[in-house]
Amino acid sequence: MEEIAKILNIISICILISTFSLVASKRILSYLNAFRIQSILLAAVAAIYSVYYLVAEGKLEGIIIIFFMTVALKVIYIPKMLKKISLRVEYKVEKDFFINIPISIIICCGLVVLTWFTVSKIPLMNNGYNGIFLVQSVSVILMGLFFMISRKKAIGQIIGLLVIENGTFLTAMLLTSGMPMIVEFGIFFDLLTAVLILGIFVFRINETFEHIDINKLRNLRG
Amino acid sequence: MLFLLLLIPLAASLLFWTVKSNRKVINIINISGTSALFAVSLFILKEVLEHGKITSNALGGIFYIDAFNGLILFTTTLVTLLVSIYSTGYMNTEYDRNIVNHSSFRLYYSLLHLFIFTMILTTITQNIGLMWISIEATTLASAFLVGFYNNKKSIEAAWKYIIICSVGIAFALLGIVLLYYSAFNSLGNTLQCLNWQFLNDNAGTLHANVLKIAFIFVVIGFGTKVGLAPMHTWLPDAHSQAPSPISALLSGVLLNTAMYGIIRVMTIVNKNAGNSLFTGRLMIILGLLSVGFAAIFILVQKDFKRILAYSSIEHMGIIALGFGISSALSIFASLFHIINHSLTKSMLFAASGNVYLKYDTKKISKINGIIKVMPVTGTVFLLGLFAITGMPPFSIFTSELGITIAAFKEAKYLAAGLLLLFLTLIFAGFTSQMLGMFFGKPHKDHGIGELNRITPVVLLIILAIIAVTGLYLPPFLEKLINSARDIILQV
Amino acid sequence: MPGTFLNIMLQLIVVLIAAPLVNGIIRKIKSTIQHRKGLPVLQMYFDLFKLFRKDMVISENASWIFTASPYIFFVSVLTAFIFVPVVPQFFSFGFTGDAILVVYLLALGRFFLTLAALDTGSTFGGMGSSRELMISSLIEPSLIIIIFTLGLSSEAVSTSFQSIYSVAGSLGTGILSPVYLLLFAAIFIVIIAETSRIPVDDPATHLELTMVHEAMILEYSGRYLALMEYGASLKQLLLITIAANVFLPFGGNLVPELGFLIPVLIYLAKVLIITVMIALIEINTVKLRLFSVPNLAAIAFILALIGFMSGYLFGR
Amino acid sequence: MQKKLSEKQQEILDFVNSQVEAKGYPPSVREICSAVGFKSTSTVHSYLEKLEKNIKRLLAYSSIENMGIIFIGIGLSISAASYGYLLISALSITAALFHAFNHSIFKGLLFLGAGSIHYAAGTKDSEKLGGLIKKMPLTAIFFLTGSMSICALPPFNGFVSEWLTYQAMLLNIAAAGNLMKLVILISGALLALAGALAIYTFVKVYGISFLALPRSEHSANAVEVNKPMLSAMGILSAACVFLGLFPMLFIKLLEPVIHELGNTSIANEVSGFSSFLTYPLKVNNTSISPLVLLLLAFLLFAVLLMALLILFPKMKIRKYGTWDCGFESLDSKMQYSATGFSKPARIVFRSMLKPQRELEVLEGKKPYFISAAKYTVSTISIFEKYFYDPVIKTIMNFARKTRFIIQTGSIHTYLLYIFITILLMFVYFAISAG
Repeated sequence: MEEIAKILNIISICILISTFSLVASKRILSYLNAFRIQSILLAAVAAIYSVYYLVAEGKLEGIIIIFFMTVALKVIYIPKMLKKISLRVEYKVEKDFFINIPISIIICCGLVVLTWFTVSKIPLMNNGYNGIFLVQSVSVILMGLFFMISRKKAIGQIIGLLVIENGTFLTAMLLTSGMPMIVEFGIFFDLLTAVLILGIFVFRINETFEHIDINKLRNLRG
Repeated sequence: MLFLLLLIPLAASLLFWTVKSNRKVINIINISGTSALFAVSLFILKEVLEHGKITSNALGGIFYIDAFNGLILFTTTLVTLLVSIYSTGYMNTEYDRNIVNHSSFRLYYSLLHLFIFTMILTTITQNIGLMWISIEATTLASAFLVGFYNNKKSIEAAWKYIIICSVGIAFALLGIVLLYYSAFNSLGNTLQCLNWQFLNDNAGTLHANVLKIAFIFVVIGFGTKVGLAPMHTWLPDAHSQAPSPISALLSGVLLNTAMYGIIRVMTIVNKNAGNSLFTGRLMIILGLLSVGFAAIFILVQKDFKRILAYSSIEHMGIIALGFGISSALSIFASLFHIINHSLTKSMLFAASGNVYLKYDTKKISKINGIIKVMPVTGTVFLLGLFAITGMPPFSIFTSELGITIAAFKEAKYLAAGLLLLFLTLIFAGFTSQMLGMFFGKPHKDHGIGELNRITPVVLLIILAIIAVTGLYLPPFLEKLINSARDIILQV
Repeated sequence: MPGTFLNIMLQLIVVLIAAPLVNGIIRKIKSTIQHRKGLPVLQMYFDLFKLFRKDMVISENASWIFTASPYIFFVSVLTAFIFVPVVPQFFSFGFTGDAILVVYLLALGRFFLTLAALDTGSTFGGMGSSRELMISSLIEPSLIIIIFTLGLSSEAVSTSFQSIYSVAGSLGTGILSPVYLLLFAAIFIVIIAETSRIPVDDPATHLELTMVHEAMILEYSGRYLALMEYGASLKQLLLITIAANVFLPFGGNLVPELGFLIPVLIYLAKVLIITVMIALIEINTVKLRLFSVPNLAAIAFILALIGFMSGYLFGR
Repeated sequence: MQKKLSEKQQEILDFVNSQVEAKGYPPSVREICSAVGFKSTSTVHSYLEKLEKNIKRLLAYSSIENMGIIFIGIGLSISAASYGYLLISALSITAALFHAFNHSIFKGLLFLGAGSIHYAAGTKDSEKLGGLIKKMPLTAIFFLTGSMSICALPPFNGFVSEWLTYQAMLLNIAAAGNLMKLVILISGALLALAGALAIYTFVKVYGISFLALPRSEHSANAVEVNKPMLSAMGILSAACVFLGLFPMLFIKLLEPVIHELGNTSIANEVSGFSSFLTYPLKVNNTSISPLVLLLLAFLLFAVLLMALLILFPKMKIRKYGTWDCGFESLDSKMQYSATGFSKPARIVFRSMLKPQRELEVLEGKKPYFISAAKYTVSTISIFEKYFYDPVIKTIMNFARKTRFIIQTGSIHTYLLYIFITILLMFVYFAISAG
């Protein structure tokens, strides 16, 4: 288990880095790539777990299914769909972020530090890798939220949401090697529908507002 | 039995698609579905009152009803019944005016019942993971309903709604994961570890700090859905843009279910900590913040549906405050307040829907003489305003008074004082803003008379209910609330 | 009980006799100091007698209020005197007099006095009553404070004259403490204001701009005028009595065996002292402008308040 | 009217209930101060009364004042309770409730009276009234009763409750701590001021609208109102007198309520002995007996009358015009007007009332021969101008501004809120955990 944890740690660090790269990237297509990488790494985590269980206990855990679903949805389908949408609605490339990149990177570092500080208050977390895992995954989530805040376009927000979901999954898998099956299914289902609905709304926004710049949706105030 | 609760709305929402172009059939399906739902829930309520709790063994017993979610279920089904009856009147009028075409008419009802399905799933499951899923599902089901009119504003509202709620909910999921983790650490058993009943029984063995941080995430997550400030931001937009029956459901039922989720987790954390200090503080702060925000906005709001939306925030804040104080009295009052608020507020939204259809505007300044134009709706609306601002003899007065007194008893003078101050401001806001709508003579001729026969009846029924419960609490309800309170207080 | 009634009778007779004398004495002192011969001391008796005998002229605008007021005014003051024992020995009445009650009885009298002034529709009447009411409403607060303070200082905390007197009786030379001196000053101003004396009002004047009390009774003549004048002088004696018995406590604790005469003589002596003081003040001051009366009232209020504070906040 | 006021009583009862329920002992200072606050506003309002010419509005103001008195009673009882003197608190609450009840009666009476004036003369403006006492004698009597009770003149009911309030104050001063001593004393002085001003006001109302000459044809050809109206007023004024003479009966009725509130019984303390003849209202060592008071007054009156008849039997009364300084024909225009009557008060309290005067003069042929002059005076309520309005303004402005600062309409800000909330919660957790 120890060396597995080592490997997982490395992977989760990679996920963190991929999130940083996501925050650092400027174009929607590069968002998608970053997100895809992140999802692949997530799938890898699932794979490692399933393999570990296969080897150690000689039985196929449900987590293998998570692996497949992750690959199917997050690595292949969703990025494809988002790409399609963005190609459909993206007429011209324009600046898509409020906060310029270096500052957002610094802020994200701050987030990681704060998370670490908070998690270090939980004594249970100080044994083994759990603490580090939690720090990494929670900071991934927060960075996902920050990404949503800092991006103007609809697609960016969808991706941010997905990153948050990824982070949550990561937490679940790293800490508890996956939630019960039914819950996982439900979550995946929700995720899928959410992305679909959001996609539809992106189209609607596009056709009613002639753009997908969420920052310009300001009719409802006060 | 429990499965009926899920099957009926699901079946209904599918059945609508079989109907070709017959609105009558659709209405029949709609009303029969909700009334069947209500009947079943009544039956279950009887069971609960007799045996205390019902568990179904299917799927590892993830469905479970005790007094607490029985209460929520009862409110849900009652309000949905009334709202669905109301919405037949509402949608017919819209259809006659060609605001909606047939397919969207059908879509509306189908989604409505899907929405009901998700909310009921939330209330009757005891698996927190499933609860999360269904709450997320409520967002998804209602997203299209919020964006139903498909104009700029409604789409914007829907987008904000779905994005903000999903983000919040995602944090709730993180909280649930942590909860699961802490259970998983100490208890190991996998599926059961998401079973709040099970968690509640071995709350002592769980890890305190993990629970705390989990609770933080859950409060933020579900709190977004409840509309606690400062995560409330989606609420006014969604409520004001959705069709009125949906607004009624959103604030009358949806908020309660989300609140239910918070409270379930809160009980576990409280039991683990042995006191309600940590959770109580958070709830009180958030509650007061919500009431305060609501007060600010109500004072200067120009759109009557938005005013109602903000008052939903206010009342959720009051309820949260009551649970935060977590003395026997306050919790009783909060539970009672949940019922009162959902009835009153759905009534108000229904009335406002009529007004909107009649005057075809949401601007307060453009509306005059409702009482003359629509006697029943106007009167009910006016009385409803007094009810929602906590005037006797309506039931909200009772519950608010209970919460205030509890706050004093628990020596939370500051909280109580602030609450009273904000309530005063809110009352001032309501009266100063809205009373003008009812009197005087309308700017242009809208024609005297109600829109249709159905809606006034619904309004009057609800008015009767809240007036009666204000003066006299039926014993079965009292028993229910009392046992629910004991569940929350862990006595 | 019969003894009590006898007492009350006697004291009523005493005050009825003494009241006009006070005015007479004041006038006399003034005139002597001004090196005038002045009216005889008993002048007021003659006036009253004459007025009682005279016929009356009543305005045709007047209603029954005009007729009733003199009686009510007179009787209310006289009733007040029932509750104010002129001699500390005389309590034994079932319900001892209450200071606040007395204040309100005087208010009753004032109410009708002012109404009657308005009744004839004469401009003077309106002017007089509005001024009178203004002055009285300015004086009232300090009066209440004085009563409270005295009531507090009795060991049985109450506003009954019994306990108020008992304070005075028990104090002896303690009466020279700042509390009582301040209160005395305050009540003195109150007396001057209530009895329409210089510097608040001039009983001798009949100039529109200056008169207050006179303006009110301008329309009266004959018997009613007599009653009004008599009532006014009784009221003045009442206030003087209270002041005298509270703030000049000597003789307060005489044994009742002395019978009736000596205490009454002592009482009259006390009244004389206060009367002289009033007279001296009246000579040595000029009448204030009507709208500087508030300042006087403010002074009275401040005195009373400081008295209270020095007694109850800083002291104990 | 009655109903409304009994609601007022109800509301006060609720207030007390909630206070007592809310905290085993109620906190003192806040309530007292609130009570005193009430009082001072009430005084100001009774300043306003004097300037108010519309009778009904004037009555409304005086309602405010009486509410102030009632709330003083409540505040006193709470403070006494907080110092642990249950009896005193019970006494104070008795006073408050008694006054509430009395107020409902005489204010009802006065409103009915004002109503019938309006009905008979067709105007509420006392400048247009006058001489009604001859036109509508019964109404005049009833209105007089009401005015005397509201001015707390013995032997009417208003006096008893105000007397009780004074006694409660005295005992509270004896009981309370230093600061409270002063506060209560001041409120007592204010109460006295308010009482005196009430007399001022109602003398004005009665004198201007009922006495002297009619100031307009409105009142000139007014007639007595019909029997039902009269009987209603009659019953109320009877109640005023009755409650004034037998206060103990009402206090006995109040007993259970007081007992429930402060769980101490008061009636036995208040009453010395309850032989029906002299029903003295006895609060420690001092007592009044309105009934005996009245009897004695009548006795004296009888004696006086007899003496006068015996001593000076023959007396002729001659009717003649009011003295008009030798002018011819004094007419109603020369009478004192309500505005003029309240002028001194306006000058004295000018700092509070800020009266604004304007004098319009229509010149005649020559500058010194004025053909017409119009003098109007208006006052502002200092509380509205310097307290309520600014507070409301600030709140509203704040709301207007913050509204768009909070609900900017940009979803990014909304997400930012969530973000910040999470971070704050982290900090809170870190603090509470570590």
